[in-house]
Amino acid sequence: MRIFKDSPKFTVGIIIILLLIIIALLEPKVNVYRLNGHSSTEIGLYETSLPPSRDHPFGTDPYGRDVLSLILTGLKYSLLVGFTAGSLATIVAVVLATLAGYKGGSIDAFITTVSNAILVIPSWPIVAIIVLFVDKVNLLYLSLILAFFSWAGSSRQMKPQIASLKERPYVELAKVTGFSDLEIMFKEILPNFLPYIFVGFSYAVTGTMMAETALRLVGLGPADIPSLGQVLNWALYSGALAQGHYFLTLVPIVVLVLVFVSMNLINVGLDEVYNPRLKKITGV
Amino acid sequence: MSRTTENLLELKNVVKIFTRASFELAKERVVYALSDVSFSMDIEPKVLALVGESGSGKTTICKLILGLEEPTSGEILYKGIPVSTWLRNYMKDYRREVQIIFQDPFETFNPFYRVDRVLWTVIQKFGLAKDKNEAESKIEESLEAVGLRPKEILGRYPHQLSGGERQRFMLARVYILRPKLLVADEPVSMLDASLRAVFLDHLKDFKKNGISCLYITHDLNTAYYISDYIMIIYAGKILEKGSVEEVIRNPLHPYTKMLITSIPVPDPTKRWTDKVKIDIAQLQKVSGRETIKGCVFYHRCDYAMDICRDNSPSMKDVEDHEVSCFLY
Amino acid sequence: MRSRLASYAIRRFFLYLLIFFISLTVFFFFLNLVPGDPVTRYVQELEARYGLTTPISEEIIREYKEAFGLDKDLFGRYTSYLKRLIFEFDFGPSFVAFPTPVSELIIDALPWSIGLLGVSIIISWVLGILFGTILGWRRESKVASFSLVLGLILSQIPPYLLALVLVMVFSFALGIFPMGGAYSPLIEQGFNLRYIIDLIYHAFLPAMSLILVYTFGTMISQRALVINILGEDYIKLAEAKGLENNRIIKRYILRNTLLPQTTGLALSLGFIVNGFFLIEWIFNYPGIGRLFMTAIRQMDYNVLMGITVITMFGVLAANFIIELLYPLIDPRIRR
Amino acid sequence: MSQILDVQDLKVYFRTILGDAKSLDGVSLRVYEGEILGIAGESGCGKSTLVEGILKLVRPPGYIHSGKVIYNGKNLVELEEEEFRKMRWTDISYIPQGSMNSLNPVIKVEEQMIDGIISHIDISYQEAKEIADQALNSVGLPLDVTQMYSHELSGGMRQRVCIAMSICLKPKIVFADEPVTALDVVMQKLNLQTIGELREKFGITVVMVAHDMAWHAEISDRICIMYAGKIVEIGPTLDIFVSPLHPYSRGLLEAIPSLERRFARSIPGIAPSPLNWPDGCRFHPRCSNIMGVCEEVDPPLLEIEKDRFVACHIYGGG
Repeated sequence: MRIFKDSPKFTVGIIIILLLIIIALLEPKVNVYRLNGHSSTEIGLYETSLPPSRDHPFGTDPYGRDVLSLILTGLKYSLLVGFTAGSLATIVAVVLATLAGYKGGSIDAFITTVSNAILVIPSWPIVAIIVLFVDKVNLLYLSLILAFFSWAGSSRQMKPQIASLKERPYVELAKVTGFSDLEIMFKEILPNFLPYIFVGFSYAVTGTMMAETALRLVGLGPADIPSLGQVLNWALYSGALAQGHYFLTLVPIVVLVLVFVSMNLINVGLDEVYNPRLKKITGV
Repeated sequence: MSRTTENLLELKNVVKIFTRASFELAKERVVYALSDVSFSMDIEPKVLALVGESGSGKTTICKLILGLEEPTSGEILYKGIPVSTWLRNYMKDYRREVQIIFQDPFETFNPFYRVDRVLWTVIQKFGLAKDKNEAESKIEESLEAVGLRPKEILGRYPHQLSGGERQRFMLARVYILRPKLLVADEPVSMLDASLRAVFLDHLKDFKKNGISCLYITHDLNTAYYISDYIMIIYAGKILEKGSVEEVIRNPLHPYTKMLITSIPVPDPTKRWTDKVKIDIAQLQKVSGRETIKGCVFYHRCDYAMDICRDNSPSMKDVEDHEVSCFLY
Repeated sequence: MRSRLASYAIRRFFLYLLIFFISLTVFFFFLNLVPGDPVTRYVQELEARYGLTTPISEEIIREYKEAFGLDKDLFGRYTSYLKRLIFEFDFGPSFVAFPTPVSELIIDALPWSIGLLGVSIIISWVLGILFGTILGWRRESKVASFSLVLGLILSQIPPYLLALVLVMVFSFALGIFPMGGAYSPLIEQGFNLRYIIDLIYHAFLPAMSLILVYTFGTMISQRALVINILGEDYIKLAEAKGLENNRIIKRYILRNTLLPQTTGLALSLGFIVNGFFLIEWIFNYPGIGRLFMTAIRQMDYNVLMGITVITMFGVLAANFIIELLYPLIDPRIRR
Repeated sequence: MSQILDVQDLKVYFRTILGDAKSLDGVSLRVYEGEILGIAGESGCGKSTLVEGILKLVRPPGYIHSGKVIYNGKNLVELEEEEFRKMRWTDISYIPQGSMNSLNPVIKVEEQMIDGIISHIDISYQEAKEIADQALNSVGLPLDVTQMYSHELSGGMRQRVCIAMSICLKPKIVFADEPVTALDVVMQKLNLQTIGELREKFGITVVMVAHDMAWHAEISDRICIMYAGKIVEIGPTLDIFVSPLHPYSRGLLEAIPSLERRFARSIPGIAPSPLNWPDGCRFHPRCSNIMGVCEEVDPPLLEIEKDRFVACHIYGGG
């Protein structure tokens, strides 16, 4: 893939996010080994609020849980919610963007107005109220709600690209060679559109993860899913801020920011390589 | 152009309106891209040039013929049958017989695939070869016919070819397909002058292989070089039609005269003697006409009369070629 | 020209009214798809949380439901919901601070939020554009690449997470800034210097958690815009004309980034407001954000509804006003 | 005629991932006072890069590799940017390409005309406005153009505004880079005639870059033909058309169809790439009268007759 050579930002972004994903996937084995069989959220396993030591690199929290494994579990669930909701949002965004971009006319105007509406209004309070008043919120339901409010950002990114790809002469050449609409969409437009789907996907993932972390930080959402937001919530309510329990609060924040920064680097890298305008300046 | 034999292609009073609809309850702006265009090409293969400035509607005509756009009113007949019927019932045959070459060589190739795919899909889609070897030989033969060396060209990506090579690759595609009618939309305007002639020669030779060509351009010189018949179009209306020698040597319509005198001659001894006068009408951006009333050329015409302002002249036979102007 | 601007404004106004109407409807139906209704849910929560032995009398519950038209069928509830919101601007009483109406609570809290939010956004937008332009103009220097990397990182931190870090380090650990609140009770309120300094002293950290993030976000987008514009032909002609650099930067580069940055601001308002709720909660800042968060914990349905509708209305109104500026910024829109 | 500008072995390269693209590879050229010098050649031959190099408008990834540009005793390449800025528009001005959007889209035409003036001479806005109006009149544009924006004007009119702008301060020499490309035929004639008149009306020396030889036939006194980053032939317009010396010049003239003759013959082969120019004479892969020496030695530009320069081994210097 030429993109790795052309864009250092993209490469750095991909490396970081892959590392985080690998760590999240290894979490069950690592935790089983480190806590010899216990779950990382089990209370009272160790002494409370131990300082960092060899077997507890980040020490333990006021409930006697090993902070490192807590964060590993938290990362796994945060990524899980982020990628589930992100994929749902991206699928909706791709379908609606293709519909609006390819068909144009009043469909385009309608979808654009709705997506601008969703993009403009502050969605977080609405999600918070919904999650508050739903008694049983599982991962899927939460992802659905988050996806509903984040597809708009991605589709707004994608629609102009599809509209411009549709106008390209090679699409008209395909029509004139007897291609059906479906063939054109999948064989002519989609391959050149892949980078923009990924841009939309990373917008959706960062958007949903930020919203989910905010919800959990305040104690809303499924209690049985210990994402990083939940870890921060425990830290907050156990007075970690006052006692200056840095590892319990700073490390989850750093991990989350790593995810957001890496996804953004990927976006910026893709944009620099695939955006014809910027290419003009780099002279290649 | 004799009327008796059945026509290969015929446009009857074609009108095309583009409306700029917008959801925010704004009033729609109506633009007449084409107003009452009629012309025909008979069965016998020829090169017909359609010459007009940018924004004159010539690309719209090309899109209508290829079914990429629908006419607002009027008919487009290929071998007497409306294009819409062809595309509904015999789409494959129509696509086989009516083909196109686009203007921008950098955009007619999908950057994702190697260039060979263009030729392979044509062979697969229309079943032009029984097996792989026949397909390969057909491809190589067509590339050599347009002066490209298969070994150097095949297997490469579009960005690895020059503009000239890519445009000739599209010619090879036409050679394989052997269509009846080829619409060439400004095929050489992006090529260097030194490469244009060889491309235009191919368009001329297509006649020998039974391929008629509708050559769309803004450049009267290249039209004069390769076409047998010529049509001048301005703001969506055809102003003059006829054999190319007739129209160039003895232009009738004021606009055609203006065009011919404005073209610089590559000969220092024949420099312009007259001066062009500017008029305020040209100040505004030239966009499609908003009304259908009156002659399209009224506001720029030196011979404009009152009659020209409100009613538009119809096509009249004068000195064995046709012109639409009240002077005649 | 005047009439065209007026018709543009009216058209945009009706569009925003439509969007506001759609969002209210979407919000309403989302809530009503949820099983059960807010009142019974609130009562269950009270019983669960405080272990009430004697169940709250059916009569009160029924009265509440009638007050909010919760007993009617879906369409009936919808019409009463719209009537109350749009015409009477009445969100009903707050459950917890009964009988004070929600609108009163909001009116007390709103100025704080608007002040903090407004000031932070304007500062970050202006600083972001300034730094972004310099970064785009001087791309080679060491400082430029360093601030770009810093920007790529800082612009991605959610403001509420940065708020956590700031409060932890500067308030709890170093004690330089107050733990929260908007003013210290000791100082006598009123239009005097001490009070104003105290206000700024309290608002500094909450504002910084937004300013740090959004300034760098705007800086990154401004830098990309400037790099694009430097490739334009009118810049080449401006250089050929021998214009001084600051005239080129002011009248040619900055002037052309104004529209995209204004659109960017309008579209990111929703995102900024989203994060703002938590900032007020973390800093215990008496705005509608904190009011919303306490209502979350107390499940005070009317306050939640009221604040959501107000923020929706506020953001849409801000967008409408910003969009009115477009024709003034870019002549091409006046057509 | 006295010499106004002397370009000596100017080289402008473009950094790319695949190495330096040598777009302009050593061009020497003299421009005489009051003449209209036409620079011809096809896309990629470096003619626009030559103008950008002289006016130091080359932007990264392009850079001026070496060479001198002498204008009344000063070498512009080495000149301090601030000092050169003072000379821009007052001594040397520029007419941009016809197809580009060279007017700032968000400010009125008036402001763009006047800012060029008051950046150089210390006069009031009103006085500058008079100079601008006078310039607009001289190109036959109505004064209410000043209150319009660039998107309200047609391509031809935008280009006339650029011409008016370039002559506001009565410069000594004007560089026009493809000034009438992509305009409609009538607009091309209009703007070409205006550029042609700059000399009679204002005594300005004009250097016009254009790929269409017919435009040079109409207004240029001398023509300099470029190929693959170098000059292959210079000569008076009539001599170039009647008896072109260099094989490429001949090929170029034969390739253009015109209303005078229905004949055109292409030059075989394809244009070379600036990333690796062919060895020896850069035209040898496409040249009909190729000789052994052509593949090894790159022929220097020699004045074989009065005012006739050519770089080809047929005429010696091998």
